[in-house]
Amino acid sequence: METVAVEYGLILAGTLFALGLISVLVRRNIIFMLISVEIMLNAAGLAFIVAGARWGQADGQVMFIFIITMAAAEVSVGLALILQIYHQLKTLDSDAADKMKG
Amino acid sequence: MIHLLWLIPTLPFLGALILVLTSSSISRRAAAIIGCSTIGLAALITVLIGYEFLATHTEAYRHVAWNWFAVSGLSVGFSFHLDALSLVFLFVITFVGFFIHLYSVAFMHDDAGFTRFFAYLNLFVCAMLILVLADNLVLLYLGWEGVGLCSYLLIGFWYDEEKNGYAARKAFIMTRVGDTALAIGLFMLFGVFHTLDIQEILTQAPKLWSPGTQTATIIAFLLLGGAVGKSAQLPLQSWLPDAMAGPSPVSALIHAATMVTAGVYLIARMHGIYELAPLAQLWVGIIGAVTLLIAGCSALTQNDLKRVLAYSTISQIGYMFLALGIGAWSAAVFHFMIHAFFKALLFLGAGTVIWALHHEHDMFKMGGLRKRMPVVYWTFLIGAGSLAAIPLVTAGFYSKDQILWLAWASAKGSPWFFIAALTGAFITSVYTFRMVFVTFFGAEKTHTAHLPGKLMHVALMVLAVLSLVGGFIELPHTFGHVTLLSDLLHPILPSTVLRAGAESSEVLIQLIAATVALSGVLLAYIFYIVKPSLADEIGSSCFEVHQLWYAGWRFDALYNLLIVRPFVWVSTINKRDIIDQFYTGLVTATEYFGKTFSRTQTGVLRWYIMGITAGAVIILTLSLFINR
Amino acid sequence: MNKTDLLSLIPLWILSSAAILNFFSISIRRNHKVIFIITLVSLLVDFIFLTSYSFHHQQAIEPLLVIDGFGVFNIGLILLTTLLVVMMSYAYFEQREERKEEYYILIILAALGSCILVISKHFASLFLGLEILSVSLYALIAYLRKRERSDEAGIKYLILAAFSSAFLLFGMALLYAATGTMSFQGLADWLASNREVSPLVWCGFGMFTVGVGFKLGVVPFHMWTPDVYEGAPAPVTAFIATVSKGGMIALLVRFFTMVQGHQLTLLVTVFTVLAVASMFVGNFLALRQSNVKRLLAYSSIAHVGYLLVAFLAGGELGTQAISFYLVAYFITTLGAFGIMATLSDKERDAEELEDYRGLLWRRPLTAIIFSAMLLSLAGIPMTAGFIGKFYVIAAGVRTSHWFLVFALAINSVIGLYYYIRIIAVMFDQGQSVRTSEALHPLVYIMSSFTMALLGLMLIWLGVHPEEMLTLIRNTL
Amino acid sequence: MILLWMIFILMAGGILAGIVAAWSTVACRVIALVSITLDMVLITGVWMGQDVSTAPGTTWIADLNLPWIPSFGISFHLALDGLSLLMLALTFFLGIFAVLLSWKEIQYRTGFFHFNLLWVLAGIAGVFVTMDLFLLYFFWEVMLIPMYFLIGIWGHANRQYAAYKFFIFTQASGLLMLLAILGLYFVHGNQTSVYTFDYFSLLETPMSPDVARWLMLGFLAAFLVKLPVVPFHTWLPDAHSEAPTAGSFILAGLMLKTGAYGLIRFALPLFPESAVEFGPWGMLLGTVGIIYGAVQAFSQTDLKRLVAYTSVSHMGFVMLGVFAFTEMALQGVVMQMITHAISTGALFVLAGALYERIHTRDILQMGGFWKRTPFMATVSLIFVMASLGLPGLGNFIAEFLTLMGSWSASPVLTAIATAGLVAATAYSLRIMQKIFLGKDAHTHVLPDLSLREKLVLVPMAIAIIVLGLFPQRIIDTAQTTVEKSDNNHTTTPVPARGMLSVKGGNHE
Repeated sequence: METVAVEYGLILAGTLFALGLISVLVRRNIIFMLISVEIMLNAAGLAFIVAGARWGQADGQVMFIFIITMAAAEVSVGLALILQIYHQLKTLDSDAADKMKG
Repeated sequence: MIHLLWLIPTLPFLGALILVLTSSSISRRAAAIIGCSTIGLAALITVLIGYEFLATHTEAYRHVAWNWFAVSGLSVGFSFHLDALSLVFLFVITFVGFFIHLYSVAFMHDDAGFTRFFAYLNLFVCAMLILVLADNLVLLYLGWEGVGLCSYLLIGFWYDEEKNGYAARKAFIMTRVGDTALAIGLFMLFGVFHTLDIQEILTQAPKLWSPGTQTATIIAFLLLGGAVGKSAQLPLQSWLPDAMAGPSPVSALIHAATMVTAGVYLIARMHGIYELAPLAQLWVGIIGAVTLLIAGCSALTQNDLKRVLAYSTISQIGYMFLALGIGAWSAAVFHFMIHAFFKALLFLGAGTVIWALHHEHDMFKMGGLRKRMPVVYWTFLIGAGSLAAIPLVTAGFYSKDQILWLAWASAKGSPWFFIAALTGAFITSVYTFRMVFVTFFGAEKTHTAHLPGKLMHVALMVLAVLSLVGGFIELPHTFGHVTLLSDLLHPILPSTVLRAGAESSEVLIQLIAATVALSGVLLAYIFYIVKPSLADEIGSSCFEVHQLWYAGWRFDALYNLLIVRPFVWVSTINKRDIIDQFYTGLVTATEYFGKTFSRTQTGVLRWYIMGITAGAVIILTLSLFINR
Repeated sequence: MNKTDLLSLIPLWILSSAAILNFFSISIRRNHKVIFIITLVSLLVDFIFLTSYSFHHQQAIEPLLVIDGFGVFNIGLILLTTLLVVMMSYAYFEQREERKEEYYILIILAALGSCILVISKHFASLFLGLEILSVSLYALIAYLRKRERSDEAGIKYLILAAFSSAFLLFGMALLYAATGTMSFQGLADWLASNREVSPLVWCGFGMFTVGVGFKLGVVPFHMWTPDVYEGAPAPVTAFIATVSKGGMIALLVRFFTMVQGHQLTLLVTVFTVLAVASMFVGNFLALRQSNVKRLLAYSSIAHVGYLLVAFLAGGELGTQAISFYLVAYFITTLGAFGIMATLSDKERDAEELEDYRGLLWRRPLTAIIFSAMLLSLAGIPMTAGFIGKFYVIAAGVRTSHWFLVFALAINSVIGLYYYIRIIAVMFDQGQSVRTSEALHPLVYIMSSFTMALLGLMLIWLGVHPEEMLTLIRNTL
Repeated sequence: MILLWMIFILMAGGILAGIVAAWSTVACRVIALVSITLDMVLITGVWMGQDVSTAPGTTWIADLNLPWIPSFGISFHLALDGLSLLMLALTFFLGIFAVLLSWKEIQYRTGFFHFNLLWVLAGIAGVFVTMDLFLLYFFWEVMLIPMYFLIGIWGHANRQYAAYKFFIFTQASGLLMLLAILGLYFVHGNQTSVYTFDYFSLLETPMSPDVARWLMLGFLAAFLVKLPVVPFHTWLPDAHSEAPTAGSFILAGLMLKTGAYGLIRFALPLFPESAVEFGPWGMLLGTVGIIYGAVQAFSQTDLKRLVAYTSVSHMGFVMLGVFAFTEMALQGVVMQMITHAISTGALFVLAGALYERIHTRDILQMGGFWKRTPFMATVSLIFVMASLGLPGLGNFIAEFLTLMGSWSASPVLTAIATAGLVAATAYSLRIMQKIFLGKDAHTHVLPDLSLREKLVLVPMAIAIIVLGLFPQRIIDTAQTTVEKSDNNHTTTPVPARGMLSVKGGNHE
């Protein structure tokens, strides 16, 4: 079947990555930051898929599965922590969590 | 007997040692006995050795106590060298020293630091003896500095007075300036001869150098520098008048009779070098001539009895330098000896007077003492006469006359020298008798507290006798023609070369000298007995000059301006060490960085992300430009 | 994957099974002691088993892992370190009412992750190890969840770590896309064969570096370090400072040596910049810091900088230097944080400088060991730290990286200032009043035993490093 | 073996003293005293036993070489020759007094104090005998830490600052030396493929002038800072003035000497050519130091600070002499190391004694003490005179030899340096004047020296006088070493470098 040229794939992934990155930077709500990070991770995953497709190897997909798993684990821990934070700060504004500085 | 030479410096040293160690426990009486007896013994031994020396016509005797140190070619022994020159000095030092010790017993009798005083005095004598006995220049330097130390200690003996301390420091530092020159001289000598043994150097110098060699001249000048410092000659003379802050015996022994003539000794010792450095020798003469004049002028204007004597000392040493300058070696030594006698006498006399009028120094507050203390008066008169060179009777006449005559007649002499010396002689007799008249004649102005006792009288009288008869060991050949001293010294010090056809004029010169001296006395008589007002008129008429002379030609002011003030200024301005500021600057810079960076640690999560992103961007841009 | 492969992986098996064992025992009955014992024993057994490996045994589990001397050495190091951390943890957590038991599972897993990291020779295994490590660290950092700072540290670390691993992954992906291989060796071959390299690869390397740099905590990816160090419980901090960073460095070394990173101008330049920046920034930040934990965090940044000097020097000497430095640094850091742990109480860790005022006169032994640790960090003779620094400088001088070496020298002078500042405080007269409440004496005995042990090791390595040197030689 | 023992005794003694102090401070002091005295006995035994001067071939009296870290070519190599012997003797001689000095002054943390004291001495002794460059650096640092504590814990008001300053200065310079050592190590290694830190094998390492120059500068950094040479001297006044008496005593007496020793033993022999090349500048630095130190000393009002600056001035002579490359100058330097240690050390003791009595170091608040403390005054007089270089006292021999030796190398600088003696007179007399002379307008209770203080000062006074009158024994002992390190250089003085070295004593 017809495959897309690698470059396009990578460019797409890159764009996705950039989007994620930017939104991490601009968002203040911790949950959204978490989500944006996930987007970046998935962008990486996509890149792997594309690469794998280019060389016709399964490794790309394998990596992608790894990434998903890891992301899941991360999010679970993350959400738990976020609960704690909310519990203490009564807000999800990441800037509020700046007790430690200097 | 002669092998006991080492005892001569050792005895006083032991005396000093004992006195220092037992200073707290020992009684005055014991201290006095120790102090005097050691010197007395030294004097005794000197006599015996001297007798043997003359009897056996010994050239020289060398005694090595131990080898001091020996490093790569320079081997210095703690060794003594006795020859006629050092013998003469030995005599003067031990004898004058002894009598001054005797005198001090009475003079210092109720002073708190009695023991300390004798300790210092003994130490001084020891150092002085080492100085004149040293057979190498390093040992000589040891004695040289040693006497400096003692003079410092003794000038500042009454240390509660701030100004005494100042005078002491001034003396030490100014002489040290000279010493530095001397030290450098030693370095150069070693560089040339690879030894510092005096005899060695004197024997080798003529082989190595033709007269007028540059190195020789430089070295001669450096040695001269040392001599100038110790002997208070131009330009380092200004410490001596202040040195009078010390007790009178000290002024007598150190700052008149012995230490200050160390410079004369040094030059006489190293005459071989000066023979090879005519320029330097000429300058010795010039310095002497100028010094004797300016010091004389200052002496004319002083009111403080001891300061008059101090300036006169400077000027008399000026005569000795003049003599050395014109190659009249033995004449210089002769005058040194006589000067030691009468100047010690004068100082002791002055001391007695001051002591009697409870430490009144100003002679215009004295007067009329002739009756109160006849012995002092007569002895003082003798001393004064000798200083003023009253013809025929006094020893001073013969010694000074010899210099005058040679200043005219010797090959290296010149009319200028002669004129200077003659003027000097005139001034001398004026200020001398000014002093005598003001102090002893006229009405009594201050009540005398206590009169001198036996001890003092003995010392005074002995010295008086010496300064009368001392002259007869050397008489001009116009009458008597005795040449004991010059014969004695001849093997060491070459006799003076006379200008051709000068002999004839000797009598004439002597007559001139005599008349000048007497006219000086006469002038003083007119001014201070007949019409005292006259002196003040002249004094006030040329006030500036008077002030200038009174302030010793303002040398102190000059040095303050040129050296002392800048030095102190620099060191105080930089007390907190400018270099340190640099390092503190570094520290502040570092701390500043610390502050700035710690401001970046905001604790805000997004800021951290920002940081990472920035880093990433930088790296990525790098990665686009660098390939492989 | 054949039998021998399985056998040679036994150390990892033991670790994972230990984790599972703990898991079950907790579900049966919560008992701190038991869990503690299990963990201790398993780690010990593991280490003993590891000693049976000869350093020359070279066993590749294609395509992911390789077990060689270097790997074995580092695994051993990790195991021992974990062991010591666990030992000091008991007393620390005994004081605190939180549910302590899971802690040990997490720490074992973290160790496991680090172990995988050091023996991986493939992006996949690298990724696996890294994430096992990180994910358990998130939990560990925020373990004392009653403490606000713990959570804050936890969330910060989580977000940033995920963020950076995104970079890492993307970088890998790019490299993979460009070269078609994910094993280091493959990468090396590809680089060797292709003279002309597309920017894609460079971008890949760049992003890869970002990920790695974050874990190492080098400037400018360092900002998490102080906060996490401060927020995390003292033993965990010790663990991060040692195992997690150490594992990453070991990996980096392997990666670099395999792909001959020293030929790649880009990497060399980047790492040079990172090294110098880390040294200076780290030390400057530490200068005026009054919180000892943060101070040590900053100093750790600087120390990574020093390590990078040896790393850039490369060659055998460089690698040896790194290994030795790691050993020394591990000991020192463990000691420092261990002491901090023993001094801490329920409310907060003993992290303020004031807590240490006059310590020498209150608890001489502790104070002396702590000073020894600090002097070692400062690189003063008679401590392991000195030999380490000496080794690093030697490596630098050998390959005449004068610039880096001088930077190092200057920085260790700056560093000196804040290390001796702590010591000065400890030797000061002023008495501070903090005392932790009484515990079971055994606890004290054990913790002080641990400390004494570390102290002795420190001095021993400092005075007689010969054995350790030969050991390291053999691993390469 | 005996060398190892000497160091070991000190270290062990230190630890023991530290422990014992928990029960009895007196015992601790006694232990410290005994262990140092023991060393003193040992070294004197060696000295008397072996007549160094008569064994020209065999420079090395004792030699101990144990492998330490073979994989780096590091060995525990100690050796003793004339110079080291003198230095060791000095170390222990002063060490004994250091303990005596602290007897009353140190009442606080006595054990730890003596631990540090003995370890400083151990470090210093180590530096004086080590023949392995790694070991050198090792001991170099070992002597710093305890010193840091001595200043930082038992010092005066501003002790922390002083301690930091001292520590960081010495550390920074030490690191430079470490770099140089490593550089030399690899240069030698690459040349001969023998990687070793051994002093004797590193001698005559072939290397390009450029390399040699840089490496030597590395070594110089450490030694010049330690000496100290202007402009690296600014740590000294602070350290001296803030340290406790024993601290300043050790610092001035011994620690500065390690710098001088390092120059003679390492910097010169390892890099002969570049050393000669550096010679004129070295002499210049020395001269500057002499003058600068003297001028600075004159204006100080803090007695200890004043004495500290005099040390700067005196160490200038060391610098001058070392880089004159003449046997005589070098002998002078060795002499200077010893005599300065004694005279300046004694002055610090006096400063300490005064501080104990009147609780100030400000000389403006003193004056006229002679009446009440004649003994102290007399002793001080001796040492003050020593420090202005009065003949008959040890320092004169030192300075005289140094200057006379330097003359041939550079008359101009030597002349300037000699003029420094005048400045020395100025500040020395100022000390006397401000403290003991002048009006006594004070009401302190001011007892004269106690027996213990006499026990310290009288031997030192005797020593300085004996050194002044019978220095030959010292000179002979140092002879072989001096000759050796002199032969390393062209015995002809430094090649002319501008006005810095006009050939002297040129006679046609």
